[in-house]
Amino acid sequence: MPALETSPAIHRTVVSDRREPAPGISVVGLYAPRLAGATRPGQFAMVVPPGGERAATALGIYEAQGDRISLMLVAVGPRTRELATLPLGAQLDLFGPLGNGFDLAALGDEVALVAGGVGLASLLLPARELLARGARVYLFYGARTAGALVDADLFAELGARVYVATDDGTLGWAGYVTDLLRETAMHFSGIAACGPSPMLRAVARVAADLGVRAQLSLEETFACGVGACWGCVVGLSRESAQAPRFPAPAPGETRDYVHARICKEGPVFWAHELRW
Amino acid sequence: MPALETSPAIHRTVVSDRREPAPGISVVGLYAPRLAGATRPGQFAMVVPPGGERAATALGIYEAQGDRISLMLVAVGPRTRELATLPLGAQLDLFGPLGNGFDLAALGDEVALVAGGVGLASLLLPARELLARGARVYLFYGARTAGALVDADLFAELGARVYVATDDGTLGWAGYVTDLLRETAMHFSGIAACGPSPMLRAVARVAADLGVRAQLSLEETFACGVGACWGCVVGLSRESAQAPRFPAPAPGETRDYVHARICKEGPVFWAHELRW
Amino acid sequence: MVENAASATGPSIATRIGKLDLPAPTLMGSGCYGSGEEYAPFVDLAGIGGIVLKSVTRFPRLGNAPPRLVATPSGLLNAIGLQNPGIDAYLENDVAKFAERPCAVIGSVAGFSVDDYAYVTERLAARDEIDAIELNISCPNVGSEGETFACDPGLAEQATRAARRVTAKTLIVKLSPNVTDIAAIARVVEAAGADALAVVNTVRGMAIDVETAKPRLGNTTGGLSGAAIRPIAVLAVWEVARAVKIPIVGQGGIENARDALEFILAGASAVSIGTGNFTDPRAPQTVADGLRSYLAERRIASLRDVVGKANPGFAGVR
Amino acid sequence: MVENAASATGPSIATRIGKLDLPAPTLMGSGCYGSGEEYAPFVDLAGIGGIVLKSVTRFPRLGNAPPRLVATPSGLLNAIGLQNPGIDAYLENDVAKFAERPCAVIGSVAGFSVDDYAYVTERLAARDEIDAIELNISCPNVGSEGETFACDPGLAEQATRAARRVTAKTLIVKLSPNVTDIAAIARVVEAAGADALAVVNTVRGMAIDVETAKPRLGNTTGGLSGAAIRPIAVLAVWEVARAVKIPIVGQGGIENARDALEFILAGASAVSIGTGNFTDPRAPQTVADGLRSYLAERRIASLRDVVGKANPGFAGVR
Ligand SMILES: Cc1cc2nc3c(=O)[nH]c(=O)nc-3n(C[C@H](O)[C@H](O)[C@H](O)COP(=O)(O)OP(=O)(O)OC[C@H]3O[C@@H](n4cnc5c(N)ncnc54)[C@H](O)[C@@H]3O)c2cc1C
Ligand SMILES: Cc1cc2nc3c(=O)[nH]c(=O)nc-3n(C[C@H](O)[C@H](O)[C@H](O)COP(=O)(O)OP(=O)(O)OC[C@H]3O[C@@H](n4cnc5c(N)ncnc54)[C@H](O)[C@@H]3O)c2cc1C
Ligand SMILES: Cc1cc2nc3c(=O)[nH]c(=O)nc-3n(C[C@H](O)[C@H](O)[C@H](O)COP(=O)(O)O)c2cc1C
Ligand SMILES: Cc1cc2nc3c(=O)[nH]c(=O)nc-3n(C[C@H](O)[C@H](O)[C@H](O)COP(=O)(O)O)c2cc1C
Ligand code: FES
Ligand code: FES
Repeated sequence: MPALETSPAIHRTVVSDRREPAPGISVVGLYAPRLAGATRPGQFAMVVPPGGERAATALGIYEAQGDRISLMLVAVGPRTRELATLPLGAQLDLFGPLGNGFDLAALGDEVALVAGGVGLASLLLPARELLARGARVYLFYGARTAGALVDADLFAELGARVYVATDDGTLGWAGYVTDLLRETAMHFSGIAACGPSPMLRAVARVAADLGVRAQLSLEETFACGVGACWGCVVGLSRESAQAPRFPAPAPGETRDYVHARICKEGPVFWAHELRW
Repeated sequence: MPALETSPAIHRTVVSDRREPAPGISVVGLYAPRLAGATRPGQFAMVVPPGGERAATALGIYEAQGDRISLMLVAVGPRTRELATLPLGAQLDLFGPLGNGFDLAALGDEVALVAGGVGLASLLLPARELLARGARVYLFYGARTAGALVDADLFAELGARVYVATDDGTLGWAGYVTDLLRETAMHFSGIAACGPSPMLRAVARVAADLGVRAQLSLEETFACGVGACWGCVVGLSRESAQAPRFPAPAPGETRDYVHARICKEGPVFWAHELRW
Repeated sequence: MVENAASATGPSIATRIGKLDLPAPTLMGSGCYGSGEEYAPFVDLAGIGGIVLKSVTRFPRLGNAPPRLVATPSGLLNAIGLQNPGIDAYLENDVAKFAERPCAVIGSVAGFSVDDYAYVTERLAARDEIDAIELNISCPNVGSEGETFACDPGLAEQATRAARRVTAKTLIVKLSPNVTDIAAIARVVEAAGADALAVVNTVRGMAIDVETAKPRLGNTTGGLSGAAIRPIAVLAVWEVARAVKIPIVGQGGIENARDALEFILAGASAVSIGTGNFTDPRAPQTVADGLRSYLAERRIASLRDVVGKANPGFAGVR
Repeated sequence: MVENAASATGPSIATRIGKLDLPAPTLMGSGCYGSGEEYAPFVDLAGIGGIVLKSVTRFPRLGNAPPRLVATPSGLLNAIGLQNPGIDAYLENDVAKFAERPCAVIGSVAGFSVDDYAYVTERLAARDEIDAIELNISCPNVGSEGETFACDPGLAEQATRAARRVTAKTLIVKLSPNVTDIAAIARVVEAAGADALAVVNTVRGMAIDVETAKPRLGNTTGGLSGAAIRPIAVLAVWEVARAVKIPIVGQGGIENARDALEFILAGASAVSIGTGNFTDPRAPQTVADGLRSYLAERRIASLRDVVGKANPGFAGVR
């Protein structure tokens, strides 16, 4: 993805609104005027833990409008649980926007967005921008169960066509959203996806089979989020434009890939360039 | 203090109300019917940290009426900060009541209660019970500054005479509450005190000088709170009725004191029996 | 020890440590659980595997001067200093009441010389109320004396051999994480006759009060326990499990079944909960229930089937 | 290195590490701060003492397979595996840009043989952009090879001597906490010519995913850092400070001035912030500001006056 020009900063934000569209899933609205203006589709922020003692948490920037952004999060561990219970008016420091977002121009005009669970968080800004420039957007959205399919209506209202899948068959296609993507056998000019790793691997396979190029927004445990620690890597073809410069392989080195930082070179990569 | 008969249990409580009478000081009301009925003046509870990963927090039981108790706490570290931000309706598990409270019968009918900061938390139930049985109660209440002297009015309304002191002289006596206690030169049949360790040591000195016996509710870092770990000890005269049984000093042992557990043998001790 | 009724249905979480059959793999850590009665109001002792008693020494000890505890990030520093009444008074006044416990009761022996270990072990193990002996050769809170045994292969071997000689009951030797190569110590202790290993005791640490510019603990240094050390303890079990064929009691920061499973998958046949009880006294029950669900969800009949499952180098239990 | 303007008023937090005068005692931990540019949007690099660069090796290294990070209670496990372009490419492409940093720039050298340490140190130290060298003889994430040096007095001595021979610049040797007696290693390294000691690198640990029954890290084991290990690191500094007379760079879980002061009062002349930057990139500023307030409130003129103040056995800095 082309490196973005937005320059990151530390922002002191305030919780302006919050909702819990499904048990365990929260959308936390933050008053964050400078960040809202600077964010590009697919970027993320690092949230400073209010109590210290833990690394900051990487979260996709879900909405960004006016003087407000929002984060969509699942409470899975201590950090996300802490964020999910922040009261209105609480102060929250975060730094961003970070990472290179999606290369929307390269996706063409018939775009499939594929979301797994709260992977949806990174796809709202792309949907909006694609629709604004006149592209057709098809959202393929999978979750465990009907109740966890949050905000699908929001995408529909924007003008996206929404196809849903649930693992337990309680709504839409019964099974994996990637199988649904394959079955529809529609033609896409490009695919953009965000979700858990196994889903993204499946998207990569389907895209290859359909002969479409896909951009995947990867998730991994982050420490710094800014490219300083080399903790969040993924194998990437040496040929990729995103590959970090590694002048010469070590003597005896036969691997044809390098380790690229998801937070810095990504989080969005071309599926066909990943070696994972 | 005589061992109490109340039997401790684990209670699942719910935050029913809360107020912040001064910045950093919270009074958290909990719906806890069984605990409210079982608590005796000077007992404490151990609060299970909602997120795990830390030892439970010892907190005095401030109010206990009907089906509700309350805790008064200063947000000084991670655990108390977490408790201070619990929203209404949040579930909170705690176990108690624990420890031996004050021996109110032994305090007589002219009782000075001495509170340092949120040490006040352990003195409301004693004040109420003393006043109910017709004793006169004088509350000596010290804090850093006027704003931190919370709930003094509550004691006054119950019928206690309230004398306040502030370190910075913004209200009442300018200086330590224990100096105020000494200066009033009143006659007391007994003293009961709770607050930071340096204050309690001063109370012990003043009491000795005035020839009055004092019961001190001690604070220390607790781990188990139930007498299992021997982590919270204080030196106590071997002669004390509260001294844990230690049959024979080790060969060569010359110390005339034992280590008593504050959580189990205490938290209230006779000042003159402490060896600290 | 009273036998627990084994659950007729559902997966088994029973385990075996030396000659000791335990209906649940959950021991309560020495020094953290008193002798059980302190926790009886909060948890059904019949549901736990066993209690490791507070360590006892030859002579009475007043223990270290307070403060003895400091809360640290996700951890707890302690420096109790083996406060105990000494073996004479202990046998006279305390041991009889352990007979009532509805679970295994494991005596813990600490010492300052090889002879201490032999002497106290022999006397304590002779009592019927005691089902097994844990040898605490790794207490970091008594100068460097106690610690030395578990950090020196020669001393660790001697202490183990001395205790082995005087009892036929199950002998668990408790190792220290404060070494470069814990597997080497484990091998020596196995060869010296231990029936099982407790892995690990606390990690040495300290905290300083910046207001007073003094150490926070009366004893200056202490032992770190709790969730903070779990990654260190899991690795210790992982390495020991590759080196010996006797069962391991994994410990260090266990609060729930997931934590316990890290140790079990690394190669522990049982676990011990210490500081976890201070977070929530229901921990023993939470862990046991969680282990049963884990097995049930995966249709695994017995906990034994998952011991060491994550550890390709796991040598297996003899 | 551009000199920082020393504050004309208020207490001084300046310190000296070997031949290096630092306006602030805050170094940024190797491997945690890139080369500074990554953090420049969030903090004024002119306010920090110096950056310790990511360790570089003789040959390029792809590093360990992911995952390389696991969040643990109040801690972080990492197993990066020294990913770096190797000294040739590093000198050619990277080093020149370090000249722009408005603070000290300390190169970090890792190796797998004594000869590696000498070779890489010599080449790196020859560059003007590099103000000092830190010898990473304690990386736990490259099999047991790297770790061995800091856990073996003989190897620690040889590596130090080899590097000492090839440079006159300040040589900081980074010690491992994974030993029984860190003071003994410190003494040997001092005698071998180190100008200062970094105390400590990460503590070995691991975590297991109970869903997959596999280690969470691609490399199986890793190094634990962050607040969880602070008590362990403070004790290491305390013990080393009693054993040597060269300055100590204390590190392990420092997030704020209170944390830093624990190390300084124990005997560290400077501190290093690694994982603390991941919690909040403003940590370097928070620490420096907090140290100034601490001194100001107590009317202490210089940070040097409080180094080792809590440690009665502190040997003093030569
Ligand atoms: C670029 C990027 C963008 C992200 N955007 C979002 C986002 O918009 N919304 C969001 O909710 N998360 C997002 N994540 C993931 C989020 O950062 C992590 O879930 C978070 O760090 C978890 O922190 P924790 O302390 O709560 O849990 P941890 O302590 O890190 O994990 C606790 C436990 O939960 C498990 N776990 C972790 N993540 C998940 C998961 N997703 N589902 C199930 N179990 C899990 C872990 O294995 C562990 O056992 C993003 C991650 C990256 C790298
Ligand atoms: C029997 C008993 C009854 C108690 N009753 C109450 C009560 O009713 N209300 C109440 O607020 N507290 C009470 N305490 C004290 C309370 O248990 C501790 O303050 C609490 O454990 C702090 O936990 P933490 O994790 O928030 O802070 P910690 O992490 O334990 O401490 C954080 C930092 O704050 C400092 N610190 C700790 N306590 C204080 C303090 N009181 N003032 C200033 N700095 C401090 C520590 O030195 C440390 O640096 C009681 C203690 C005992 C033993
Ligand atoms: C307060 C306290 C006292 C302890 N006393 C002893 C002891 O007397 N003997 C012993 O072998 N271990 C003792 N330990 C160590 C524990 O039994 C356990 O091995 C260690 O704390 C690690 O496990 P945990 O994190 O579950 O507590 C003590 C630990 C604590 C926290
Ligand atoms: C992600 C990560 C990478 C690290 N890489 C290196 C390294 O390359 N060389 C080194 O000497 N130390 C390395 N360290 C160790 C740190 O420099 C530091 O000594 C250690 O983490 C303890 O300090 P902390 O708790 O402040 O992070 C690394 C630590 C982390 C967390
Ligand atoms: S998280 Fe540090 S480089 Fe990506
Ligand atoms: S806190 Fe455990 S004995 Fe008091």
